[in-house]
Amino acid sequence: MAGHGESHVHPVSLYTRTLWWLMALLVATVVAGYIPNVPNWLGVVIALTIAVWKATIVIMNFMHVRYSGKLAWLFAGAGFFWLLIMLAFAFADYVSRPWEPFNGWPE
Amino acid sequence: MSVQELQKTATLEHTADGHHHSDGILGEQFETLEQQNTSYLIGMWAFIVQEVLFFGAIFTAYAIYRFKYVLEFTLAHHELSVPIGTLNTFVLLFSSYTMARAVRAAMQNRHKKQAFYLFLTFLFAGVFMVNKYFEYSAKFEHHLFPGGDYSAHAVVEHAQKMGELREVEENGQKFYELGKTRDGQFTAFKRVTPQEFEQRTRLFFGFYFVMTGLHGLHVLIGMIIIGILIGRALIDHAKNKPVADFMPVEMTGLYWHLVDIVWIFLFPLLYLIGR
Amino acid sequence: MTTTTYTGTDKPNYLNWKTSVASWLLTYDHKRIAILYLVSISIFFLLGGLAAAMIRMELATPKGDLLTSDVYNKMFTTHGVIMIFLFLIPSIPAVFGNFLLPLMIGARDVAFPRLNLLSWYFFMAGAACVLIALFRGGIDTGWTFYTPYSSSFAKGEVSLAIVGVFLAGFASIFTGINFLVTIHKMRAPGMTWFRLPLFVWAMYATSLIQVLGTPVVAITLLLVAVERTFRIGIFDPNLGGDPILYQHLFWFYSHPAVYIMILPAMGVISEVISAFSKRRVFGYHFVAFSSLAIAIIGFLVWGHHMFSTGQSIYAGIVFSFLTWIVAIPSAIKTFNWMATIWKGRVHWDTPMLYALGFMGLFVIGGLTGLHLAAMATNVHLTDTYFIVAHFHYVMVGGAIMGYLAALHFWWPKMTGRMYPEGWGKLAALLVFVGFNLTFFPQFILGYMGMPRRYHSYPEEWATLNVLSTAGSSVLGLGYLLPVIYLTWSLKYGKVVTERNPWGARGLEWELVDTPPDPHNFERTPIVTRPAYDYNHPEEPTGFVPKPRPVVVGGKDG
Amino acid sequence: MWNFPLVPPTASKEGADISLLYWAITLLAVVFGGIVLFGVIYLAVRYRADNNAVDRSNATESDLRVELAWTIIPLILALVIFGWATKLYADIYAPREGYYEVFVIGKQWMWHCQHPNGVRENNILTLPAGRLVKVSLISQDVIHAFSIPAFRVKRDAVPGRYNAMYFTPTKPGEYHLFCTEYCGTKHSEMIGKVVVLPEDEFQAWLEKGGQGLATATTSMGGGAAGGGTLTLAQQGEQTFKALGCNACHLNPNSAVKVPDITKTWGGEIKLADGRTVKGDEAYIRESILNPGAKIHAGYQNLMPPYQGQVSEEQLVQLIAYIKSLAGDSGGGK
Ligand code: HEA
Ligand code: HEA
Ligand code: HEC
Ligand code: CUA
Ligand SMILES: [Cu+2]
Repeated sequence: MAGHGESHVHPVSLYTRTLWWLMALLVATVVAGYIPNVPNWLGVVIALTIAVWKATIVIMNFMHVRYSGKLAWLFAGAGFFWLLIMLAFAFADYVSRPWEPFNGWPE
Repeated sequence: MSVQELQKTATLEHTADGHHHSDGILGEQFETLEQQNTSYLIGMWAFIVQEVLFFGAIFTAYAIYRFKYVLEFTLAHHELSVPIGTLNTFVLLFSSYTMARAVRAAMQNRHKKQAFYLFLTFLFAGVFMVNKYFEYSAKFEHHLFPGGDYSAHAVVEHAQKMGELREVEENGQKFYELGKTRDGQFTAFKRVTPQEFEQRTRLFFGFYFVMTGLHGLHVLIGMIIIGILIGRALIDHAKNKPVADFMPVEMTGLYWHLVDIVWIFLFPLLYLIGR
Repeated sequence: MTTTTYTGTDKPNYLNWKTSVASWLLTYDHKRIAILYLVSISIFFLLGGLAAAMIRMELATPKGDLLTSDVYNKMFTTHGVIMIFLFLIPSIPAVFGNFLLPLMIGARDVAFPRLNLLSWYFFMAGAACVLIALFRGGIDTGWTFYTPYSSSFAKGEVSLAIVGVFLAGFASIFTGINFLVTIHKMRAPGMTWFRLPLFVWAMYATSLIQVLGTPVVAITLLLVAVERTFRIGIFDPNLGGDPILYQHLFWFYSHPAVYIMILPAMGVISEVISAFSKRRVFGYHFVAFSSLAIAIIGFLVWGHHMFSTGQSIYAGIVFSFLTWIVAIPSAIKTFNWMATIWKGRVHWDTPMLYALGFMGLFVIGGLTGLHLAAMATNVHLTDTYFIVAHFHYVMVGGAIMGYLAALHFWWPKMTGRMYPEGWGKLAALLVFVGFNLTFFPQFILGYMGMPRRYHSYPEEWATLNVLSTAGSSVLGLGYLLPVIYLTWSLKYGKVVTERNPWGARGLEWELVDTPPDPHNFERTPIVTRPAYDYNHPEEPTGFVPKPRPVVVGGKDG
Repeated sequence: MWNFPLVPPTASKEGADISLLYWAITLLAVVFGGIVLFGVIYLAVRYRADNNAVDRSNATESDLRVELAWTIIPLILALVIFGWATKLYADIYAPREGYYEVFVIGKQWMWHCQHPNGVRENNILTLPAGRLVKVSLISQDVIHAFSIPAFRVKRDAVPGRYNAMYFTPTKPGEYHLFCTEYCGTKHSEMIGKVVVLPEDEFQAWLEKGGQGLATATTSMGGGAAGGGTLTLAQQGEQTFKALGCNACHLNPNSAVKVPDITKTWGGEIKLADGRTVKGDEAYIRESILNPGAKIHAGYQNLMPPYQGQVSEEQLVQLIAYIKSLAGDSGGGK
């Protein structure tokens, strides 16, 4: 953030490259969704991995976090980190509750 | 730092940005444009943090139910159209790109180019909303909106056709078996009453409408802001303004990318998994 | 004092330089917005207090004779919702945070003045929704809105009240965002992080919670409203949902929210104790970091509200453990405040009385929190009057004592008038005595098992309840007094023209007029000293004002 | 005037343990509260501004050693009590064996209690002294909480699933019973009493079918007991037949291959997906309401779900019956 300021203009190629990546990942995620006989949990893992990947490059390149100061990193990270905390602690209850009727994953 | 040094840097900052003041860009509470711009950026990021947790809470709830009712949700997933979803993702990703280009043009003070890219972004957002409109209407038509006349009928019918649901009757009681047909052989994973099935798919569509609805609202708000920015860019162009404040565009850009990111997660979680 | 004290009623200040109603309602000035908030939350406090008076009156006798049970249920819901969402959460942050933050760090305003005004409008819109919901029959869900009662059973305008809380929540988020950025980016040259007054540190920690926590409760409550309308079933087991999930999401915010209430008060106490002991706060760094520690660890303990719900025992153990850990930073603060008084020059003025009261009462509240943090005792005490006593000790005995300390301490700065000291001391005494009389018996009642949210109770508990009710009228009087004499002082109080009537340290006392100039500082100060530099009385000010940059355009558009 | 209680009666084994912990924490609070309260007053008086007779030299403004001291001492105390409290909690609330089990169903606004031998009581719960009791709780509508202050225990009754609590009443007598989770209009009237009888009187009471004593409606809103001659398990057997479960289960001629439900309770059940679960109340309840949720390995998912067709009361009976098949007449296994 500090130093060379926000008015730093990035080359168009950065954006085009990012766009192509996003498109490629979009295709990948749709295709992955149609692969037959993928166990349900694996499908979720694949889909989420690709989604995280896409989100990361949007944040890094379109939102310029890669080129920004520490503070932007901190804020960008904080939101997702806190979300993880919420997910982790809430799930901690659900998965360790022996009496909770959970159907689990088929196959 | 000594007092003298501090005073020196302070006056330096002051003169360095002197010319900006005449443009009226610098807010009264700020000392320098650099300070103002980074403030706005950090402020926008703080807002984004807020948004992440706002959506995050529903994502958490959704994750827990999707885990709990995986089969029912899977069948309900099938009612969402992947082509429309893919198209919308495509449109939104592309709009993120045009938005980034608009921000770039704004930084270069190329007002016309900026207006052009903003207009493209607006257009894509419009396409997204029109798609959403058709998608929503279809759901309403099939009584898949969890209001008064909700019915899982469409889900059941579809799933039966796909060979993933079987209606069985025993002791005069109807129920559904959820499973898969492979090589003409139906294997049941789970058996539910129609009433349960209705509830759980309804839960799915509840999530679907709440999540996409809130997201759609964000798109709509974004469109309004982008519309205003287009107007401002055109005025700047007409006035031949050499330097304009690019922060509004930059911040709208950040917001728009966030809306995109939310969709990046919604799309697989609602449309894709469970195919 | 070095520079001239050309303050006075003749010189324009932020209060009198414009006087039209529009100049108040459309102001971007952080100081005026603080006053707007002050007036609004004072009204809500009285409303909430009125509901409390009804509660206590009903509980004066064991039988439910004064109010019907429905009306009683609406009363404590009204009381809780108003006190929490419309009074205590905005109280110190929105009033004193707004007023003081820019002054303390040497800025001309907060980073986003327009967002600041918008925040007040959101707050008022939210308050309007809540009040309309109350006038149209009221709601009886408790301030916690537990499902499935709130989502599927409760009648009345629950959804409207939820929308109100939602809007007030966003007001709080906007304040948080504004303060975060203000503290990061608006500090005057030389105002390093470790020269910040501890109130600013406390506000920073508070803002973190506001931004990270509030959106979660906003959306969760919205889901309850959606569920009421469309019967989606997210929280209703009859529709396939899980009511415990609601509690997770609710407390993810609402536990940290109790630190939104106490951290600012702790910040105030650091200021007041230091100013009235004429001594730098002992262990500055520890006090500063303990605020952050409370804010962060405070997010990991929410499950301690759910020990008896059938939450997994393993999750319960983790939550209980972290609850014990989060008590430690509060201990650090308490002992450092004591060490600040040690070898100080203590002045027994009203703000200091409230600060001392805070220490006594907060510690009792906090220590009884430990009974609740221990799982085995929690289960016996949960949902009894022990909880009611615990949280009134921390919220009323802690947070409101801090609020009153702040109100008296900065009153001359805000208004240019001094409150009457004798009345101030009397009110502080009444509040302290009335408070203990009201809420101490509730610990005993709670241990005996008297359930909360009960509008009738067994005979044998009558005496203690009468005591509590009697105490609450003393307490009510204690609160009524400041309302009267502070209002009175606006017209008749001693005029204060000197910048620093308390001889305190801090930019707001040493460099800002009383009442402040619309633009706060004559020139942007340069800070060369740590906060609370009481050790060098021969050097009156540690700040060198630097020339103010030329500014085009005025304030308030 | 001064004749009012300040502490609740302590009438259970667990209650005594919890009281001890309670007073230990209170002692901690009194010590630390005392230090702070008197410390503050002492310091503020001693160092008042106009007192020049005190030594104010060497007034340090920070000291790492004292900071560490007042961080670490409370921390150690905190950890000790955390350990104690957690151990105690786990001992009380983790599943225990060898109990006398009662089922309690909460609904707006009454408590419905069922004994293993079929005796039912409303808003009164009669228990034997000296025996470990397990209360299995569920709600029909909103969340309630079953609280007996004299025993220092409580638990939420949550709709849709069972919660359990354990305690050992020690002293015969009558004690308050409250609903402590806010549940609507008559939350404060959802009260009753727990009657603890000496073991022999309790047996006599049970054999009489719970009559006599429990009919005494109290000012606290007691209700009539009844239920007659059938035990809970026997009622379950009738329900079992009435619902047609015996078409498949316990029927040697069944067309459907079914698991041996006499081995379900307390057993380790291998599921079709490879997991193993314990045959507890939750499993049985789920197996009846939604059998497809967990399929016993080696069997087909052919059992119809009974969701919406059996009431909570019938479920309680069925569970008692299936337990009795495994040789458990309500005391754990
Ligand atoms: C300002 C608000 C505030 C504050 C600051 C606190 C502070 C604390 N609270 Fe409280 N709490 C509430 C407001 C607050 N609480 C409210 C509103 C509820 C009820 C909500 C409802 O259900 O309606 C509640 C309920 C509540 C519960 C749930 C009870 C239940 O419903 O079952 C618990 C359980 O752990 C708890 C614990 C604590 C603890 C451990 C602290 C700690 O942070 C306290 C730390 C302070 C100290 C410990 C004192 C100073 C230290 C010393 C003097 C040194 C000695 C210390 C040690 C040896 C460790 N609180
Ligand atoms: C900031 C928070 C706050 C504050 C300041 C207070 C202040 C008070 N509260 Fe609080 N209270 C809560 C937050 C707060 N409360 C919450 C969150 C709950 C839980 C709600 C729920 O269960 O959902 C609760 C519940 C609660 C209960 C339990 C109700 C129940 O469970 O059935 C009781 C009972 O005594 C009570 C009493 C009081 C009293 C006597 C005051 C006093 O301090 C108030 C004193 C103020 C005044 C009296 C007003 C000013 C004076 C006048 C207008 C003059 C006229 C009045 C007289 C002369 C009497 N409150
Ligand atoms: C149509 C036949 C049929 C009927 C009627 C039926 N069941 Fe079942 N039951 C089964 C089959 C098959 C299984 C094993 C598959 C499974 O685990 O779901 C089973 C499993 C169970 C189990 C789990 C046993 C274990 O060890 O896994 C319980 C408990 C049970 N049934 C109770 C009942 C009760 C109570 C009723 C009546 C209310 C009932 N059943 C009616 C066929 C039936
Ligand atoms: Cu049932 Cu409260
Ligand atoms: Cu808490």
